[in-house]
Amino acid sequence: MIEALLFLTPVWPLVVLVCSAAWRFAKGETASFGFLWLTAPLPGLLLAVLAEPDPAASFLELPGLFLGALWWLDEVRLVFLLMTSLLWLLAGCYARGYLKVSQGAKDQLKARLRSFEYLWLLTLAGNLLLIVAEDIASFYTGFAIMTFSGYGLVIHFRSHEGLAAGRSYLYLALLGEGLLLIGFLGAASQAAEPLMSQIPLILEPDNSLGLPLLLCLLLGFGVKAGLALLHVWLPVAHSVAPTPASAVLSGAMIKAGLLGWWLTLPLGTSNWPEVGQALLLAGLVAALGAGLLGALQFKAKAVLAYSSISQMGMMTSLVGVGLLDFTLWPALVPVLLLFLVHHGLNKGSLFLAVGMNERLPLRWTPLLWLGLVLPPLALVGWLGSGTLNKTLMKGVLYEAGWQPLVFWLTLAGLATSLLMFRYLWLLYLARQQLSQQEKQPQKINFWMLGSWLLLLILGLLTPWWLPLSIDNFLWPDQQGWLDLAWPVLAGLVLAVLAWALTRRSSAWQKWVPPLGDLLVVYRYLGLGLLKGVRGLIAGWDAAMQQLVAWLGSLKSLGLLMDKISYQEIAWRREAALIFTLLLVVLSGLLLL
Amino acid sequence: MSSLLQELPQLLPWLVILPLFWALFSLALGVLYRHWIAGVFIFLLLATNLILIGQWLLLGDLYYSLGDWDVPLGIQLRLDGVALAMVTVTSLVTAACSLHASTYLDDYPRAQQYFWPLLAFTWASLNVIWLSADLFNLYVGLELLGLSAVGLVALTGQTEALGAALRYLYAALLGSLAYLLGVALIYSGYGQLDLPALSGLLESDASTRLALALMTLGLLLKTAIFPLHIWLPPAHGKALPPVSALLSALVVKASFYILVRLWLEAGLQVVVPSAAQFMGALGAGAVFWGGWMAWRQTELKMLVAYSTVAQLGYLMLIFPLMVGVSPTAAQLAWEGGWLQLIAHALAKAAMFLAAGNLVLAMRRPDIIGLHGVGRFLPFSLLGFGLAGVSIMGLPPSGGFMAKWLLLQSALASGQWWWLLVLAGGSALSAVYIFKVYQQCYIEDTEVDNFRHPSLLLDLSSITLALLALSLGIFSAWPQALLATALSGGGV
Amino acid sequence: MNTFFIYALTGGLLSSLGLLGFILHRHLLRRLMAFNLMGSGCFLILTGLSQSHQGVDAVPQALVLTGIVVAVSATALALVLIRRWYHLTGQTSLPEDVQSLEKTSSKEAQG
Amino acid sequence: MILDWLLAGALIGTAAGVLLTRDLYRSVVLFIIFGLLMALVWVRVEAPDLALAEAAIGAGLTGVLFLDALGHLNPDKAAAVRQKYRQPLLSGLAFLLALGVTGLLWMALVDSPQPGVHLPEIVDQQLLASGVEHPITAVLLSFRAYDTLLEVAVILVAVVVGLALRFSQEDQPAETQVLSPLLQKMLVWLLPLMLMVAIYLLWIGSYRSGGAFQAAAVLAAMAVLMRMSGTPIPGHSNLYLLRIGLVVGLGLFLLLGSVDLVSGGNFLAWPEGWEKASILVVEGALTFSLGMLLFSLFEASPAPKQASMTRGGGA
Amino acid sequence: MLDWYFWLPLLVLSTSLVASGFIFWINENRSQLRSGINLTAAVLKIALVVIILLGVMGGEVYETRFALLADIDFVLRADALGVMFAGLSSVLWLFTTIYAIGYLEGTPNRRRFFGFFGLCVASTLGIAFAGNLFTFLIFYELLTLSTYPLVVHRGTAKALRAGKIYLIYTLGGGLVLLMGVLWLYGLAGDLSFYGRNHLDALAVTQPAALKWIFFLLIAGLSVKAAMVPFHGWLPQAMVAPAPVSALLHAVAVVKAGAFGIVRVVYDVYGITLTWELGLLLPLGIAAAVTIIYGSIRALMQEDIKKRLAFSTISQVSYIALGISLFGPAGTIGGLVHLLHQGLMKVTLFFCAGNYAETLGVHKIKDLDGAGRRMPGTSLAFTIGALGMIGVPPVAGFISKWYLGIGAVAASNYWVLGVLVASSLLNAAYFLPVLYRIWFRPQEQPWPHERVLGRWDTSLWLLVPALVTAALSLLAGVFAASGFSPLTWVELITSREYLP
Repeated sequence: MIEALLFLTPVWPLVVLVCSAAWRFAKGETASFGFLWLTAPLPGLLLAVLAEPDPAASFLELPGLFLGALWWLDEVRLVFLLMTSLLWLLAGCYARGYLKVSQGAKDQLKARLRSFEYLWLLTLAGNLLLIVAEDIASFYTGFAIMTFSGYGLVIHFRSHEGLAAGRSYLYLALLGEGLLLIGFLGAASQAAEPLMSQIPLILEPDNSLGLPLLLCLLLGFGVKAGLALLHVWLPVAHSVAPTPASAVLSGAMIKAGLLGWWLTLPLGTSNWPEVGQALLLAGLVAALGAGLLGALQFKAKAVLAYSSISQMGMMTSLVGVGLLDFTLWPALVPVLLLFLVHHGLNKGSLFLAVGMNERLPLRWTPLLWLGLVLPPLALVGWLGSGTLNKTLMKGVLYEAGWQPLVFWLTLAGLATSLLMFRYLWLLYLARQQLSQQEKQPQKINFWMLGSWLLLLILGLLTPWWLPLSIDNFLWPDQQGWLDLAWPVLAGLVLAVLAWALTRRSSAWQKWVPPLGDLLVVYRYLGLGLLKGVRGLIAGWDAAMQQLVAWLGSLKSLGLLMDKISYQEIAWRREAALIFTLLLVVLSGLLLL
Repeated sequence: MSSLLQELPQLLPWLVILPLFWALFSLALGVLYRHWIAGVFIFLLLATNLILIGQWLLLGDLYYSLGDWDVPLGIQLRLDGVALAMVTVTSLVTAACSLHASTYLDDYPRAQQYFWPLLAFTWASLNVIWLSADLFNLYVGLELLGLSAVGLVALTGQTEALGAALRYLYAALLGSLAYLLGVALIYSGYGQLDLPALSGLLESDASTRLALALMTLGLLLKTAIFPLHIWLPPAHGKALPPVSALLSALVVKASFYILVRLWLEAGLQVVVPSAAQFMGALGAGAVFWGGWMAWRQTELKMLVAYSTVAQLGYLMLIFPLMVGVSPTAAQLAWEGGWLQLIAHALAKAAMFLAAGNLVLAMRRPDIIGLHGVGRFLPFSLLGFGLAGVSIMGLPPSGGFMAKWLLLQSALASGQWWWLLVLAGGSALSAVYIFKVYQQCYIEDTEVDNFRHPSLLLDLSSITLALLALSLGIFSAWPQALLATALSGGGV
Repeated sequence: MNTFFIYALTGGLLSSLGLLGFILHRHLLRRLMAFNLMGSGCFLILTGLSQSHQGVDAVPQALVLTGIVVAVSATALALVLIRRWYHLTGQTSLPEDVQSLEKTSSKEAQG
Repeated sequence: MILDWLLAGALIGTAAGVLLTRDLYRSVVLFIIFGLLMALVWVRVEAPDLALAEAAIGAGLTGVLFLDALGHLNPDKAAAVRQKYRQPLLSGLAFLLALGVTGLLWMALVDSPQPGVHLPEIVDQQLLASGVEHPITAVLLSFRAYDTLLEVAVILVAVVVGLALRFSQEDQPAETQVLSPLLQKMLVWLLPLMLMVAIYLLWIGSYRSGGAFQAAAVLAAMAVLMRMSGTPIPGHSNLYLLRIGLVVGLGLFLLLGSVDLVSGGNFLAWPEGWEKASILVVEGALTFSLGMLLFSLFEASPAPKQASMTRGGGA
Repeated sequence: MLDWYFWLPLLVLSTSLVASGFIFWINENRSQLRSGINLTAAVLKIALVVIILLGVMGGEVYETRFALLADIDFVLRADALGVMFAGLSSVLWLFTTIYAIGYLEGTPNRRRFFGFFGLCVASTLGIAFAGNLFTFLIFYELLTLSTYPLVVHRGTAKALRAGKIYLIYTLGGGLVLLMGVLWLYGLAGDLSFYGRNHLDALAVTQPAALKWIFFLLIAGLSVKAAMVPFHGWLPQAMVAPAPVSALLHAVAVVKAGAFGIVRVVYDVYGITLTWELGLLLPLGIAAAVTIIYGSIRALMQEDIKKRLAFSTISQVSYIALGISLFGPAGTIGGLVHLLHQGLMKVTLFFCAGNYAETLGVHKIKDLDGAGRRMPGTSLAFTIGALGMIGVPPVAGFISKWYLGIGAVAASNYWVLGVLVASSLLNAAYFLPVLYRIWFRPQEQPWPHERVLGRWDTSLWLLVPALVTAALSLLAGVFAASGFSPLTWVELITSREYLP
């Protein structure tokens, strides 16, 4: 049973894909996003619910697949699987409403939706595969499928920005894939078996290859996880993708990067002080910097993307801590697990809310706002999962003597609250705009509404249903509430101040870095590199052409030879003379 | 079977008697029954040849004293491995050429009645040369061969052919006289003319060496070795196709055959390495000049004729590769040289026949006319294409095997410069052969304007080409023939 | 130095004289005569030289007899060809000589 | 000795004259003189057979052939395309090379080694077994009969080519007929004489100088004279007869040569005990055939009637 | 007496030989009969190869041997490596034949085309089964000859020029190879591929000569394998009809070169000796340079087939790269790429041909929206392209995986960099194409559209592309299963090359 579910988890979406393609082929154009399509993540979800988080019990060996596949579930994977399949399921339901095809849609649009449907399934399959995969090949396969299919989701609208965003996404994804390939290949060739769990054992400080491989894996997954400097694709991609796709991108797919770290870095086995410090620093820079940058954005989804970077930064810094002190890691595991599920679901619902904000009829505005403010509250730690998460985290860090980090994380809370204010403000503005439009959304789509609400609730209540190895959660004490409160209030003050300062003029806007901040720099560098290579090749070609020209000049030699060949006629005339000459020469040679 | 072969009388003289009778019959009867006569005699000759092969395999080298007079008084016929190989190739090529001519000559009714006697005389004289070991007898054989060949070239009586025949005749005459002068010196000095008997006797005095030089030059002129090749391209290029085939395949080889016998069988003590290198250099010149000129030609048959000039150059490499080198290298060169001769004979005959068919089909002599040939006349082209493979020395063909042996010999004797000649020559030959191939793929018309030659014409060329190719696969057999000849020849 | 050897030497001189004539002359008949002179020289060497060594010898004489007949056959053949060639072209020399003349004249005409 | 030197000098002088004379006709005449001188030389070299042959063939027949050819080459037309003279540099080179060849030949002649085999002795020893008494005939028709066989074939080839080039052409060369009354009168008693001489030469060949070739040359000369004078030759216009005549010499030679072979003996070994007879028969056939051949070399253009017959047969 | 062990390798060869003989014989217009002969022969050949394969797996030896010259034998012998190449050739022959039947429908000179096509395959199989260097050389040259008519098939000036260039390169390469073989024979005699360590003694006495010979051999082979700087013929040869490109690029010519390199390194010199002589590193560097150079060039091409051609240049050198890695993993990587690249590249060329035939599209920029018009073809193309990039689970990934592992095992870390750089470059030149096919709307009419049936295009053209695409996908997905190329290659490696 478990084995069957394990097998179906990544395979079922593919089955659905093949079935719907075959169906479409047989029947011609039919409605998309059918029920079968919705069931794609269900085996995963079922598995996460039913299975024991124990590799010895829940595993599946497929010796013929790839290079000998081994899939299993441990505690961490189970949590990831649960969160991921849940998010995909609800986002799928949402998409069914969000991307509903109208009857008279153009062929072009239909085709786009069809490709969205297929790519969604592919991305999902990859995402699920990488979670359950224990052997490296399966993992890499899942990761690659997810990454490349994700591109199609990003550029779904084919808008100019969308395509540009897709390019950034793809370039960085390719960079990440390349780095991962090096890391995996290096690790696989050294490990006893090509299994994910073997990789951390390789990455010992004693191993001369340890550091390069570690860096490759760290950076390779870092692209996905939005590590500072490699994060540039996130804001652009999220802001242009269709809302449900943004939700899974931000909620599930970037978590795959985190999972990668989790599985491959020597967390809990060895210390890498320099790398750990760098990672810690990078995480904090991301957590704070993304907040500042995000607060300056004009698109709600961009704000959310920066928020994701910021939140991932916090998690990154915790991973950094794990690398600095491996004894601390067991305590950090539940913290991170809770954090990522909490963030994943809440971020998902925040994204979905953007869509609701566009599509919900005006009369539903109160409900909307109720739903709109709850996840931000959770994120800043004032509510439900957020509160428990932050308390847990700080508690662990305090105990381990990482007070400075706690401070910085609290400061990151300030950034988060700034982002959330900005988000809400932008949604408010959008809603205002909507109310002034002539064409108002009239109907309410219950697929969208239902899935959003469900996600909202599940997100807020994460600690209560998530199977973690924590017996009871501590609520914050008074000091704790105070620590939670002041960043938000400070953020509020800053937000109001900013609003007051900027309401008169929009001059500040031109000082805002463009979406994706460093992307511009990268693009510039990339173009320069391309130009250099082109120049090099052009030079080579020119040299070759010169060579050809030189060879062409040899043709005159050929003409000369031609002239000589005409001489054969004269030669015929002197045959007897030549004969005699040769006779004398040969006699001379023989006689000498 | 073997006892039967042993009991059969020696058939050597029949190789000469039969074609002479053929010549007389066809001369006496004119055009009457010409095909029947040809068929009967070709059959008889082939049968004789076959039996001789069996006898040779069983008994080894065969000797035959004509008129029961022993050397030095009489003349002895000798059939060793090389001679047997030559006789066999002659039978095959001439038979195929006859087959070709029997149809081709329908266009030349007036030439017909004199073609067959001349062909028979050519065959007879070739066999005379292969079998003879007597220097003066070889002279008579060469004259007979030369005059019949000239006659064949001039047969159509057209201006170009006539000019070519005249030039050919004058070259042949000069060559014969030089050869005869050498014979005179040898006879005066040694009192006998038998090559095997002379082989132990020849001394390194000025008279002998000059005699050798004179004979060599005479034979080189007749073999058309660069730069004395100038008579060959017109003679071979302008003659009728079966005649060209015969001339290129066999006639020029006859004088070369004598040359090799002279140098490497009788005169090995007399010749010096520098002279051998000189011969090789002439060969190299032939390879490059012939290849170059072949490339520059616009007429198909002239191209093939120049190709003969080039290919003859390879044969000359046998001298530097056998004089003053290790026995291994000499053995390889010996086998390689003869194999090249055989392969070229088969392939070139096929090529000339095919070229003749193509020219017949195109109704024009130049290469441009080949456009569309690949589509409408695949069979006429096939013979040319297959023969080209051997001429280029590409595997699997006799030409390749021969070049391989020569290359190995060059390597084993440390004379790397001949490697370059062989390699460069192969490249050059590919250039001119593919120049022809290439034209066949161009199609400027959808209409088949060609005259379609009879299947018999195509078949005779294809058969020879296939033989040249299969020589590459079964080259171990001729190699066995040639190898024993060397050990028997006393090198 | 006996009588035979004198004629052998004469034969040598005749041969090279004939060769010179063969080289220098263009006219086909003259070249043919030069060839015959050369042949005579050759026969003289064969008979004279061998007889100077071992007295009168039937074998070289027989060989020369054969040689003479062969030479006259060749000469006759050449004459047939020459006559035919002359009949067709009006030339009395080998084609390339004529060609070269034509070529130079046509070149001059163009120039 | 002095006579020899003088003769040699004359020979060289005539040869030089042949080559250097401007006038072609004079050159041919000098060439005939050269042939006669050669005949003298052969006498001095103690080769009477050769002297006879040279006189008949070398000087006689060849000379006639040249004269005949000369008559066909219209001198006016030939002069129209005078050959370009060669560059002096090349001529100089030619002289130098000829000089070099002379030097080389000189060296070779002087340096020629003494033979280890004395063939004349062997010939003498085996003369009896050959069946004839004259050594040259023995060499020609017994010891080296193979050479002779092929030699006949050579003449045949030359004739065949001649026939091919004449018969096969539509444009026949003009008939040559020198109608001279004097010649015709002379022929009346010259011809029987020549015939007798020929038969005598043939007969004598087995003992002394003379033989088939010489006899054939006389026969051929006879025919040439008849042809030139316009006297009809019996059978001349019959093409098949001509063919048979051409073929019969070589054919008989081959057949008789093969008799022993077929009966288990050797090719060209004359039947045991019939050696002389065989040789005589072959010589006789050869004389007839060779005469015809040599004549055909001179003149092989029959009446147009036969030419059309040939064409008819070929079609 | 019928001795199967003797005749079987020859029989495999002669199936296509006889078929091509028949095809040359029968009339141009009898296309049905011709197709029948072709397909029968192809299927028969596969069956025979399967028989041999099973036998070889069971340890049987099939050998055809007779003497060519006194000391040189003609040897055809089916060993595991040869059977691998033979299997690839025969399978792809079948598909290419099917494809070609559809592709050349109604064009002139089909008799010539299919005749030489058969010859070409026969010589490829000869290369696969060649049991010594001499036999190899024979078939290597024969391949040149039999492919030339295919390259110039169209008979246009461009085709003829390409043919000329092709000849200059391949015949020149053949000559160099000949020199190498000759020298080696001069030193060591008849070199069968089945002896072991026969050059070791020579390596002590004449190491320099061995190095030179190696250089000559590899240089000669790398012309066909299109390694830089001997690659110039390949892009030119793109004027040939698509099935020819598919065959040339995927199987016959380039693979023959690569296969020859494998033979030289493993079976003539022996990997250990090659390593000891220090020859592996130069080979690896040459391969690496080719990989990078080919990819960069491919990036600059506008023409689909040209881009694919440069891609081939780059990809085939993976094989050489794998061989240059001293160790079993590298070997596996190189060898398995021989198969994988064959499948994937043949797919790509089929698709390129389909686009050209059906839509008249030759340039990449005209491909916009092709995915909607021709979904099947485009799907196949996508699989092939992703495989080339090395995206799992397509077969190309498996090759890269083993190459990478081999690189680390041999401590040639720079190879990893080459691999990744090449993958990125591959992505850079393939992904834009995919993007255009799938994500760009069609903006202008197709240059020259033909409607061929209710599917994308004629089924003769579509099915082979789909099947080979599926095969390359399956070869990756089920790499570790019993019937995959990888398993066979591992068997070869374990049997013969494990140092």
